[in-house]
Amino acid sequence: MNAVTPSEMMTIAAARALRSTDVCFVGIGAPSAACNLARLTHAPGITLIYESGTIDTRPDVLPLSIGDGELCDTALTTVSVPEMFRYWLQGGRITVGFLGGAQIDRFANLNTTVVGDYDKPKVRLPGGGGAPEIAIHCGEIFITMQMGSRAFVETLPFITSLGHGTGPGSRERLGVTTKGPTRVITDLCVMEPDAHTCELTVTSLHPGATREAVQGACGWPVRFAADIAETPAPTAEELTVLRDLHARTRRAHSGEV
Amino acid sequence: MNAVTPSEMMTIAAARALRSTDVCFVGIGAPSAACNLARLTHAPGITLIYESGTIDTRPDVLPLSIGDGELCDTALTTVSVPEMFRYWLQGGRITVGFLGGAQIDRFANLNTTVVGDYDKPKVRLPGGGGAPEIAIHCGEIFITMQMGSRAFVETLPFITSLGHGTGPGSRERLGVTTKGPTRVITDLCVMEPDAHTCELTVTSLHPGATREAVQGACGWPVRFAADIAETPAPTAEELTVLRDLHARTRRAHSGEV
Amino acid sequence: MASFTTLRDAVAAHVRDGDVVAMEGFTHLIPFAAGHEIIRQGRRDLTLVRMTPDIIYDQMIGMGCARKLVFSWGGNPGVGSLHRMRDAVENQWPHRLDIEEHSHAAMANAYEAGAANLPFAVMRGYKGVTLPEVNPNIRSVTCPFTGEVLAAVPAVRPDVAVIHALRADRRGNVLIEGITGVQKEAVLAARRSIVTVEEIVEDFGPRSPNAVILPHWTVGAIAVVPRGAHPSYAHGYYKRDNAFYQAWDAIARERDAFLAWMEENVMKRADLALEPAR
Amino acid sequence: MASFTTLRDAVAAHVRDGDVVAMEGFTHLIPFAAGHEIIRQGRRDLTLVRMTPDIIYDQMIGMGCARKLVFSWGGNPGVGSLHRMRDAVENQWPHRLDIEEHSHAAMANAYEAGAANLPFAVMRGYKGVTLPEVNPNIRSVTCPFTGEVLAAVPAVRPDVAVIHALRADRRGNVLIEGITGVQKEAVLAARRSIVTVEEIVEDFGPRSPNAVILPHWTVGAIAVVPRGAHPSYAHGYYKRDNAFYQAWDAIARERDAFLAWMEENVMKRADLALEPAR
Repeated sequence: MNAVTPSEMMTIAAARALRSTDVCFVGIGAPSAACNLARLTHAPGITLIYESGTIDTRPDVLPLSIGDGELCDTALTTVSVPEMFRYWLQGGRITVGFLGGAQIDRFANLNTTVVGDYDKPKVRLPGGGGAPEIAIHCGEIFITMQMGSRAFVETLPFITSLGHGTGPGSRERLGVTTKGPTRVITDLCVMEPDAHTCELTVTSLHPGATREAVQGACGWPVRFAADIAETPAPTAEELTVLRDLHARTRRAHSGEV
Repeated sequence: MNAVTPSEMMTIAAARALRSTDVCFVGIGAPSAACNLARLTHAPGITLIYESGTIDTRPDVLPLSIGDGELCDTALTTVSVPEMFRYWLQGGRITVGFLGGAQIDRFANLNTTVVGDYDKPKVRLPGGGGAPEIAIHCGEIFITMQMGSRAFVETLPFITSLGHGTGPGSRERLGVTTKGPTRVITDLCVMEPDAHTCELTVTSLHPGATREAVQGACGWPVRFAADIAETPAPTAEELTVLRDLHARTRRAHSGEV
Repeated sequence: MASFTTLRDAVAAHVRDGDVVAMEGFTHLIPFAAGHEIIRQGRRDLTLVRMTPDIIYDQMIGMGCARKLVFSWGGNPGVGSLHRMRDAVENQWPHRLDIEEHSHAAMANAYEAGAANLPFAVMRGYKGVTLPEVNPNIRSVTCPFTGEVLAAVPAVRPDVAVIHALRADRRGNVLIEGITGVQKEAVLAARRSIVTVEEIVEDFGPRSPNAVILPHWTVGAIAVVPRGAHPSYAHGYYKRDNAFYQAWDAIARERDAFLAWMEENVMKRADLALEPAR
Repeated sequence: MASFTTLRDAVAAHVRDGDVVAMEGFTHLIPFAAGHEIIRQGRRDLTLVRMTPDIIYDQMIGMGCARKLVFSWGGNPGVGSLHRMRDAVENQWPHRLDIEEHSHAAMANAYEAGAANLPFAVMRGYKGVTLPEVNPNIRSVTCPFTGEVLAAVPAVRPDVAVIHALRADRRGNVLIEGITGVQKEAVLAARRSIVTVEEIVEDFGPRSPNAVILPHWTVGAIAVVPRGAHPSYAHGYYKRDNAFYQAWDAIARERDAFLAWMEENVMKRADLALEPAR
C-alpha cells in the first residue's frame, strides 16, 4: 500500500472524531470524504445531511456538489432548502457541522469571503454559503483545513463564520449556546481550543509531523498542549475504504460511470 | 321535481357567482356545496382549495369536515397546513373566499366566536378558524347565511372576521388591499355592499321572497337597491346536480358507502 | 431517539401532569387512541394545544384532563358544537378551563416557528378583529425595511407532541402521507414526542424522494396502534367515520350520557394500549 | 396562468432589461437553456438573484447581462472559483458588477418570505460575523415576547423567476421531484415566471399525494426543453455532468477562451430555444 498522504491522514483523523449517533451537516471536499469514511467504517449509524435538503443520505460515491443526484437517490427523504435551514439547521437538530475555509485565526473564526478590501477585493472567495449559521446552530463544529501561513493567519480580513470570537465569553455574549469549533483537523495535526483561553492548541501530531513543521505552516505563535499525543496511523481498513471511495468517485465524476 | 327549498336557492345563487377561472378557498357546509355545484355545472375549471392543504380537489361527495380523505384523494396535490396559510392564502393567490357565520352586521363583519361577554360567554361558538385571514387575503369574499334577526344584527358582540369595518375606508386604513365581502347570499335574497356607503343592500330577491320577509329576518333597517332584480329560479340542471350531490353525500356519511 | 414501546408505557413515560401537550392531526390522523390512554391514566392540569380541538379534546376536557386550551376552531366539523368544551367554557364543568384563542393562520405559523426554533412567528393577519383585545399573546412587529406593522404570536413549544402516523420502519423513521397538517411541525417543536402508527414495516419501499418522513432521531416513543386514529382516519388504511362524528353530538350533549359512553368505550378498554411493537 | 410557448418567445415576453431575475435550482434543475436564451437575446442591466450563482450566472455575468448579483455562495462546487464572476468583481470585466451578499439561510428565508407575501424574513443568524457591516439589507427585529434580537432580511420578490422542472401536464401544472431547492418559492415570490420542462405529459399519473406541484394558475410561460438543465441534471432523466463542471474551470479562466466557447456553444445555438410545446 502506498504511503499515507497528509490529505488522507487529515480525512481519516476527521472521520475518527465522528460517532455513530451523530447527525452531521456535511460540506463538500474533505468533510464529505470524512463523513462517508466514518459511515463506511466505525459509524454505520451516522446520519449525514447535506444542505441541498438530503437527509440521511448514503452515497456510494462522493458528490462533487452538495446536490448531486446520488445524494437524493440514497436519502431517507429530501426536503426543500428553506425547510433545511429552518427546521433542521436552525431547529438545533444537528450534532456536528463540518466547516473549512480559506483562512482561520487562532480562535477558529473562518474567512471564505474575501482577501483585501470587501469593496475592492484582492481575491474574491466564494462567500459564506451555509457557514454563518452552521457555525452557530450545530452542537459542535469540526474544521478541516490544510495548514499554511497564508491560511492560518494572525488576523482575518473578514469573519465569514464565528468560531470563538475574540476568546472566552464571545459566543455567550452573542446569545449563542452551542459549543462552536471543538477541533481543527489539519494535514499535520489536530488542534483544540484551550479550555480557558479558547485559543487553538495542538493536541495531537500526525505521524511524521513535527512541532517545527506545524509552526512553519501557521501565522501565529502556536501553542502545544502539555500532554501532546501522536495521532494513530491510519489502519489498513481506513486507508482501503477511503481509497476505494476516492477511486469510485474519480471514475464517476470523469463520466466513466 | 319537489319544490325548491330556501337552502337550495341559497346554494344555487352562490354557485352562480363563481367563475371557471376562480381559485376558491372553500368552507364547510353551504360554501362547499356551492363550490362543487359550480364545478359540476358552469365552472368546470374552477380550482377548489380547502384549508386542510388540498389544492385543486374534485370530491365526488361533499366532505363533512374540511379534511375528509375524499379531498386529498382527488386533489392535484396536498400541502402542509402552515404552507397553505403562508404560501397560498397569505400569498394572495386565492380569488374568492367563502365565509359564513353565526352573526353578521350591515357592513358584513362576522361573528363566529362568542355571544355575550368573551370571558363569561352566553354562547361559546367555534371561533374563527381560518376566517380572520381569509377575510383579508382573498381577492373577494362571498358570504352565505340563512337570514334571521338573531343572525343579521345591529351590533356584533365580537368581530371574528373583517368585512367593511365601520364603512368606507375601514379596510384601507388597516392596510388591507383586497375587496372584502362583495356579496352576501342568503336564503331570501342577495345583498351587496353599496358602492358609496359599503352598507349591505338587497340587489336581488329570490323567487317568492318579499321585501317584508327580508326585513322581518334582519335586525337593522334594510336598504334595497333602486333596480332590484328577481333571482332567476334554479334550472332543472342546477337542481338535479345539487340534489344528486347531496344524496351521494348523505349515503357516504351515513356509512353506507 | 425512537424507542418502540406500548402506548401505555409511552404515555406513562412522556406525558406528565401540568404538561403542555400538542396532539395534532388536521382532521386526518388524529391520535384518538393516545388521547384515550391519557384519559385512562388520569392526567390532570394539562395545557392542551390543537388547532381544532375536535372530539378528542372534547373527550379529554370532559374527563377533566385540561386546565387550559390553546386552539383556533372549536367545533365538531360539519356537525355543530363540541358540547363538552362548551360546557367547560360556559359552565366550568367539570372545572374551570382557561382558553387562549388564535386564528388557524396564527396557530399554523406558531407551530412552524416552533419547529424552526424561533421565539415567535410573523404574519399578515388579525386586522380589524376583536381577538387581539382578549388575547395578550397577539402582538406586533414592525418590518425594519418597509415600516409595515405585522402580527406576531409566540412559537408553540410543547412539552410533548402526540401524533398518529401511517407507519414506521424498523429504525423508527416515521412516514406521513395525505393531509399532513401540522404534525411534523408539532413533533419538531416539542421537547418529547409520542407517535402511534398503523404498522411497523421492514422498509418504506419505493416512495417519493420528497416523502414526508420524520427521521428516527427526531421522535420519541413509537407505539403500534392499528386504527389508532379512529373515528378520524388514516390515508390508505380506513376512512373517516363521519357517522360517528354525527353521532357524537347526541352522546356529548348531556353530561351523564357522555360519562357513560366514556366509561364503556374508553375507561374499560385499557387493553387497546397494550399492543406490542411488532 | 400557464401558457405553452417556445423558450424564445417565453424569454422575449417575460424577461426585460433591468429586471430582477431569479433563476433557481439548487445544484439540481438549474435552468441553463433559459439562461442561454437570455444571453442570446442580449438582455442587459439585470439584477441576478440566486443562492449559488454556479456556471449559469458565471456565463451571464461574463456575457454582460448583469448589473447586480444577489447571492450566498459563489463558487464552482467542488472545483474552485467562478472565474467570470471573480473577474467582474475584482476587475469590472466586462463592466462593473454590484453585489448583495447573504448567507444561504438568509437567502432561503428571503425566498420563503417572498412566497408567503411577507415583506421580510426573520431568522437566528449572522452572529459574530462581518457581513452585516457590508450589507445594509441585513437588519434586526426584536421578539415582542422574549426581547431576543433576531436577524431580518428583505423578502426576495423578483420580477421574473425562471426554473427548470421535470414535466408539465396538459393543463400546465408543473411537477418537481428530488432536490427541490427554492424553486417553488422563487416562482411563488415572483411577479412572472418561465418554466422549462423535460416533457409535457397527458397526466402525472400515480404519485405521492404530497408531490411538489406548482398548479397551472401559478406559473407563466412553459417551454419544453429536453436536457434544459444540462450540465446540471434532472432527477430521473439525466445525471449531473460533473466532468463538464470540472472542465469549465479551464474554459472560463481566460476571457478569450470563455468568449470563444460561448460563441460556439451558446450564441450559435438559437435553434435550441425553438422546441414547440408538444
